Amino acid sequence: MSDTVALNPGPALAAATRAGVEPRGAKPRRALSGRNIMLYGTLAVAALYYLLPLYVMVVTSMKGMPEIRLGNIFSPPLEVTFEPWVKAWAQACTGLNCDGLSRGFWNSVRITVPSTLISILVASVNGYALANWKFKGADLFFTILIVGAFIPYQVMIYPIVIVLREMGIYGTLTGLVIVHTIFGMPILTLLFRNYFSSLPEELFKAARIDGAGFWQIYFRIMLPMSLPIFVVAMILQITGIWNDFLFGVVFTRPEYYPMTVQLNNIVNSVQGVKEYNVNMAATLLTGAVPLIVYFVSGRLFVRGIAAGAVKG
Amino acid sequence: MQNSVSIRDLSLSFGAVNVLENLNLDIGNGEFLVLLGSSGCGKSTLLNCIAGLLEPTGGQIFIKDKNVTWEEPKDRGIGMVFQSYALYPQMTVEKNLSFGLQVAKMPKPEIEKRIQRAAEILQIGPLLKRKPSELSGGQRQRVAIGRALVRDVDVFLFDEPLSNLDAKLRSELRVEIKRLHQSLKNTMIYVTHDQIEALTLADRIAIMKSGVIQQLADPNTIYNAPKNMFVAGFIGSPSMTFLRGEIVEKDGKPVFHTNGVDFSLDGYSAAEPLQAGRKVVLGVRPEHVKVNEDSAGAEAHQATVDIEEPMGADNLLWLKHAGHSMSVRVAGARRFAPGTAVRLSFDMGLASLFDAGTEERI
Amino acid sequence: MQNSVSIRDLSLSFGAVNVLENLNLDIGNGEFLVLLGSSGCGKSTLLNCIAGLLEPTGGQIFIKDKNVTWEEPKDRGIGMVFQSYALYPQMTVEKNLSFGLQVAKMPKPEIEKRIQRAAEILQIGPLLKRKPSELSGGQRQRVAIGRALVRDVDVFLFDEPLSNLDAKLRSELRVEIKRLHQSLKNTMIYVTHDQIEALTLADRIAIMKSGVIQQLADPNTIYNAPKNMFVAGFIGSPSMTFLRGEIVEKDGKPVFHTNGVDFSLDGYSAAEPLQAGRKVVLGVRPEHVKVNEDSAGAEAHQATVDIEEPMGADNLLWLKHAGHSMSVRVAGARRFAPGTAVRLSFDMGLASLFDAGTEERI
Amino acid sequence: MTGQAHTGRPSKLLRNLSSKIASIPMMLTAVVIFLGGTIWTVVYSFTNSKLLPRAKFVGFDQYERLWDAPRWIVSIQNLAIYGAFTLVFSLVIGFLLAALMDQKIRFENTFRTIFLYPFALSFIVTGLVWQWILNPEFGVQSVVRSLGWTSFTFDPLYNADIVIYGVLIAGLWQGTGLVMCLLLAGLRGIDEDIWKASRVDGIPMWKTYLFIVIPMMRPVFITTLVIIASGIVKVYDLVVAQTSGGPGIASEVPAKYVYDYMFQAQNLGQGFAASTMMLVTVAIIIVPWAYLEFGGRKRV
Amino acid sequence: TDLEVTHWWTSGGEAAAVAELAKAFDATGSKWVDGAIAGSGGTARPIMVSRITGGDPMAATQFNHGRQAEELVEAGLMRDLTDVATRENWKDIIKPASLLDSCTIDGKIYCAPVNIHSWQWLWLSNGAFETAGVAVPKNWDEFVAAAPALEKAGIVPLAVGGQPWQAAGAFDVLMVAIAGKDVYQKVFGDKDEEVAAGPDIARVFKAADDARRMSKGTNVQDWNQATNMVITGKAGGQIMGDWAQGEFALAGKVAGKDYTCLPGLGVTEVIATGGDAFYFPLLEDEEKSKAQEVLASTLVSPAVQVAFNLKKGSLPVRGDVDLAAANDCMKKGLEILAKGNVIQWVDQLLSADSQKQKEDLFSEFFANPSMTPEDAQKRFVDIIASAE
Ligand SMILES: Nc1ncnc2c1ncn2[C@@H]1O[C@H](COP(=O)(O)OP(=O)(O)OP(=O)(O)O)[C@@H](O)[C@H]1O
Ligand SMILES: Nc1ncnc2c1ncn2[C@@H]1O[C@H](COP(=O)(O)OP(=O)(O)OP(=O)(O)O)[C@@H](O)[C@H]1O
Ligand SMILES: [Mg+2]
Ligand SMILES: [Mg+2]
Repeated sequence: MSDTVALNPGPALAAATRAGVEPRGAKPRRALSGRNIMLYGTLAVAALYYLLPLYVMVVTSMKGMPEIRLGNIFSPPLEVTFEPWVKAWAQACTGLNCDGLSRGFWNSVRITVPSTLISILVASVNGYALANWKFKGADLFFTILIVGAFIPYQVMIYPIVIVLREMGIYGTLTGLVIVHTIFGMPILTLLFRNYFSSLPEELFKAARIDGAGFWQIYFRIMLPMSLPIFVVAMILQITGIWNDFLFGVVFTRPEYYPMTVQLNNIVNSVQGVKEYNVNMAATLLTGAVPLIVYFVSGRLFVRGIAAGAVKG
Repeated sequence: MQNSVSIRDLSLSFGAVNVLENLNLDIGNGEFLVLLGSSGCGKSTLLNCIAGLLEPTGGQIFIKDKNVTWEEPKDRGIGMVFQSYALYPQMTVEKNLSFGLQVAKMPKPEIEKRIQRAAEILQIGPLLKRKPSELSGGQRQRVAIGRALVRDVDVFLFDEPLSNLDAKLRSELRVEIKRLHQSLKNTMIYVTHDQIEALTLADRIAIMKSGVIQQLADPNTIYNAPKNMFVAGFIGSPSMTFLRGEIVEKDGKPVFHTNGVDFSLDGYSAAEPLQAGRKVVLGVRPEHVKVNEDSAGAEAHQATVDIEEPMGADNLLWLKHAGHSMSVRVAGARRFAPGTAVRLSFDMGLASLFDAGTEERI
Repeated sequence: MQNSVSIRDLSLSFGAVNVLENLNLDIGNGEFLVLLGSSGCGKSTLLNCIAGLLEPTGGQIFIKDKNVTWEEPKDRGIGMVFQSYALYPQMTVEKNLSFGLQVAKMPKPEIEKRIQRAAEILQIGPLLKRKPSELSGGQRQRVAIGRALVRDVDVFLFDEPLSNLDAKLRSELRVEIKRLHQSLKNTMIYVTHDQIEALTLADRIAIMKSGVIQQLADPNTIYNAPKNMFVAGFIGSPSMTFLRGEIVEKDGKPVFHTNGVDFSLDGYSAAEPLQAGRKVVLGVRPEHVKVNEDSAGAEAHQATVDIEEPMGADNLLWLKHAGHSMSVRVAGARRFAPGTAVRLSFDMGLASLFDAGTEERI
Repeated sequence: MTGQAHTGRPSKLLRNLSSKIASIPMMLTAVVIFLGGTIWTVVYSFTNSKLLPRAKFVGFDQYERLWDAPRWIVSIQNLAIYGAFTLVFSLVIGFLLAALMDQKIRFENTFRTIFLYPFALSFIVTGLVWQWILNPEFGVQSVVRSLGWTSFTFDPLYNADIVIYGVLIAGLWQGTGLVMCLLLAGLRGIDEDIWKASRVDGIPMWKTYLFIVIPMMRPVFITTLVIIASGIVKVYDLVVAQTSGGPGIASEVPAKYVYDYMFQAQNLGQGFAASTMMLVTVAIIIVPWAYLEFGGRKRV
Repeated sequence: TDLEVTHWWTSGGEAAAVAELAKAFDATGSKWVDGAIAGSGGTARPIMVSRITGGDPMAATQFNHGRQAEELVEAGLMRDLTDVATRENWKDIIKPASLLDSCTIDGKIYCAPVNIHSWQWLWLSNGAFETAGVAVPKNWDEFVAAAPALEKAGIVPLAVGGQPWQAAGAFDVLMVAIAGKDVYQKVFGDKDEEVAAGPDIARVFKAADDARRMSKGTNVQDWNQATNMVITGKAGGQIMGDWAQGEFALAGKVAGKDYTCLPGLGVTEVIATGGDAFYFPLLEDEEKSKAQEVLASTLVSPAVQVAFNLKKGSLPVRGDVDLAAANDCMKKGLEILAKGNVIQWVDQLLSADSQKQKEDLFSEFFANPSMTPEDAQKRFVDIIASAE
């Protein structure tokens, strides 16, 4: 890829030719200058490092087991087969269940959708309250929350088990949604608080003078203006929740196990040899949703990060 | 009903910082009051208190003789216009105007009537279907005014409504606001740090410094009889020239003396007797100095032109005079090359004299 | 060496947008040239081309008769001052000034000498150990100028250096820059959209519109003999009043006629013959109208005061006259209540006449 | 919202009521879960709870045992090595990439997506892939050997001395994209005039970055640092998926110690003691940051 | 009624065995809802425990019988099976009696044992030794002697997977084999520090040192991958419990022909009677509680015992069933069992906590060649000293 970049005449050269003047001073920089070669060369090497694992996953997932035993993980498949994909999706066994990832996929959807929506809703309202409707002590709670973001999850598992048990929702989908909401709260609240604080305060004042209350301002003024940060939050939560393993396995029962648990089961239920091709296919299938989310909305993500997150 | 807005002993502090302290202010019915002061002096804070957007630490606020200190903004009968326009970006102009009315559950026909009226007054009829991002700065500000207009309020609050506009638009909208006030006759409280706006718009100007009102008077008094050096220096561009010196007696009359030069004080009406030896500051506005190229006149002071700033209509001269730098305004057509020697005469009836210690007007 | 900076056929486009097209400009040695124009007209773009921060799409730039079109900025002998100051925030003022010199491996004593000199000229000696965040806006801008100063350059480039300052500081620094130019005598190119800055500072003003220079002349010519209606309307605050009408012949002499009112054109020196029937626009500046309360004078036009804007030194009147709105400037002491009837007389020697079609001065 | 009009100051509690109601989830989370949970954990770290929490206090026994356990020491060492290298490398690499991306390059979106996509994958996936690539029988080592260099050895995951670096490679692969993104956003926030000024001053690009831009990005760096650091303390899934702490105990980390002792060893007290120590580590990171962020200047 | 049953039997042989349980239970009119959690007991147990303590218990769950569930029982979270047990006379039919003892707390029975697992096996690949050109060893010492030949042939002599419990288990097996039953009982049963520090154990550590040397180059994690190395001849042998048998069977290997099994490493022929048992958390649902009892009795029923254990490769918990179909190795086990040469397994003697510490020690020992046996023994003594 880098070659095509480097060979492309850059804007400077093209421009000079177009103008048709032969400048008497030093010649303009060429597109193939040392700087550009360095620049795109470094980027290409870095890109290679980042792409390699994906390449290995894809290639391996399309090989048969005999080919894998031959050794070279980087060589493209001699014989492309989608058998591993089929197996990973629909046939791989964990214990008695031999329906692969498919079941986990729908569980993941069932977990991710409400968890994402609810956690974002709760966090955005909190962030909004913190940014615009400060009350005494609000900052104290917020500080606790932020410090909480650093607490290793393991520390919290046991207390949460107890709390959920007392609430009688342990093992239910509701319980899991609450857990995701809780652990998403610090970073999301911070994100939303920063974003809402960066919106002009006068807008909020104008709405108050117009007589709008807490919720009216939130839904009718703030929400429609907050697309970038909602996109960031969505991406973070979708990938975070979809990729979650620990909570999925600790706080639910098997019929709700998300795809990652299924993935872990498939990968760890070794039957004889490790079926690397099936594992890779399963891995790709599991990662597909967050990957697609990133590929589709990565640009918005960066913009949103710039809009709300970095300002600390 | 005497006053439209009355503020009694208003205090407000952010944590340990006292922004306003025991501030009192009465604003008459239909009056156009301008709050003028440099950045950070508490103008917006005061305005936000009146609007109900900030809760005062102490004191009370009355609007139309009703104590509104603890009322919600919407119940105070006020409308507010902000520097940044604060239009709801995702709504059309029409929606921006009607939002508050809808929230108040006003019947639809009434809403439409009001929007029509506001659109007419502000000439924004053709813009109603547009979004704020499709408007120019001036149009946006007009819509922002419209939002206060439709709410049919007693008091308009403006917080530097024109600061974000360029000079040309600013002067245009200034005129429009003035016209609006003349036709609506509402009470208007207008915050700015632009003295031109203050001078041109206000019935009365309140000049603030660090949360304290320094002088509250009509523009003419403020300009010509500033109460203290702060007010004197703050108003007028370029600033009043201050000459530090003292009173000496000459021929039985008090005379202002500085750096070996005397200024007769004939024509100056002092509020206190001018005792000899008193350290004082003489303030002279650039346009109250006459510049003569010839040496006529008894009280002709020698000066040389340092810098000339032609501004089209006027020409601003920076002179060296008796060791002081002094700015003087002459007509645009009169040009002086730097270095030119000139003679000055002063109109003492329009000058100001301050005590050097208290900085208060004498 | 005639010119300090010469620009030949300069073109620049961002993608498909042509910002500058075949622009030519010669700037004399030691000249103070102001580029004036509204936002987005390409002023900064031009300045950046001269500085070498943007690569032109076509054309050439000479500085001191050397083709620098492809030179690095540092080799062009230019220094630049930015609107946002662009000080390096974590370095002290001293470090800000010396950093470029250190990188260029200048010997230490020399660096110190230059900093001393700059500090003296700009009176920032006591600030040398501070960080930019501990400086006021004006001080920051002074340091930014100092950074150009220490580099001992031929040409100073200023990109709206005063826009971020408040009115008071702006007028102070304006004087300082003027003084700096008078003492250094370097070539200075100064971008602004503030006409007061342009008028007061410039030896010559280049008025730009959409990347094209509309008029290049000294401030006096620009103000009094604008080349076209754009220039005429752009310069002057409040704007020149434009009256649309036509030339009619009266008593054998061309006369300007609009809405039933005639204006004698005596005293106006037209570049072309004024044929009857030609559609023209008469431009009158506010200060070139005399306001009389009595009805004396042959050419006394009837008008009524619409709005009065007292500005301290001046008083600005918005009049209704023959169906037009017209702004007129009178002395600050003369006050007129809205509705007052007045009579106007015009100084045609200072008026401007434009063709209604081409908008060019006749 | 405020019922009583002119009677006087309305009740303090009722003011901002909606906001308070809306903040209940946050308050509950903060107090009950984070604060309550933490205190609960600390308190029970002084008990000898086994499978179930029991309030039988044993003083500092659990801590003494913890610091006697070689595995805990190894875990701490690993965390220190992994943490230090992750911080340094992800900041350096992240910044380099961000700086390259900021050169108005073509295909910026493509490159950005490439660098960022690993962040979309879970640590489980990351661990598995890199386990596979670093596997000496199939991965890099065997490929290089098959190219003829038969003595080539690169088996970090099976060499106790360097296994943590194997984990590091995977961790960096996963995390630098986000760092790059954050720093890129920071770079984009730098006033363009600064760049122009430094070019006019003739300051070379690298010096501009080093002496001007990086110091200007301090707040972004701090935010990034905190994000990385919080991730480091929590590192668990990656190790589990990639090495399971092996070979032996060579790649164990504190979070895994906590988990293993809480649940596998059924010694909650020990697990709680270890988590409390992690909490202390966190505090060591957080307190200076909080001081830098909130202590110095008051922001509105 | 649907009953959810959690377990960590996910490898090929194990899954097949579970299927037998499910089939039998489904035949009673209820439904076995499978809740397999992959990994090992280490992964699965925390999940099971949190679900039970979290108030969302499954209907039945696998534990290694022994001390793992003790506290859950004490906390009153488990169903008392005494009724079923007395009705079906478990006291008499379950052999050896120690199995039921492990389920008994305060005189009440809380679990249904399903199999006997013994760890004391050395599995040897006949093919590997053939390749190396040495005879298939008959005991541990011969095996150690044959190691160099295997290494020369590029074969890893002893496969030890990376999971910590494999290293710890291998050591325990070596201890019984080399130091004998009594020492074993003293160390783990009586927690006798002195014995643990003594020369007998030192010998065991020497042997472990040999094992460590022989295991170099295994480079796999899971036990069945290690087994697979033996099956495919990449490794000479593996110390692993009888469940490895299932893998051999699944791969179509024949005992005696393709592989050889040496109980007690061919040195001391004893069998530890550890094993798996099912516990039944207390449920509120009446119907489910009934079904739990049905499941308990199903698990112990003769037909299920035979079908399950044949697939799993473990031994049945009752002496009154006919295992005619059992293969060579299983029969060896049954014989030893019949002779009463049994010991209690470490799980039943030590707490999970001590076990975990042991695992840490031995996984480090096996991975780190620079750790001397003497150092390791010192740490081993500490663990025994602090064990409860
Ligand atoms: N929320 C706040 N917390 C703490 N201090 C504040 C807050 N808002 C304003 N201040 C301080 O109160 C003082 C007055 O602020 P205010 O906004 O009223 O000034 P202003 O006169 O409107 O200035 P400007 O012309 O810049 O708008 C300032 O010193 C400011 O720093
Ligand atoms: N990097 C760029 N890419 C595309 N268009 C640009 C770029 N920089 C400037 N422009 C466009 O070029 C035109 C001229 O911009 P320039 O910055 O020179 O204006 P300006 O006269 O300096 O305005 P201002 O007074 O606002 O600084 C504008 O229309 C602007 O939108
Ligand atoms: Mg303000
Ligand atoms: Mg510009």
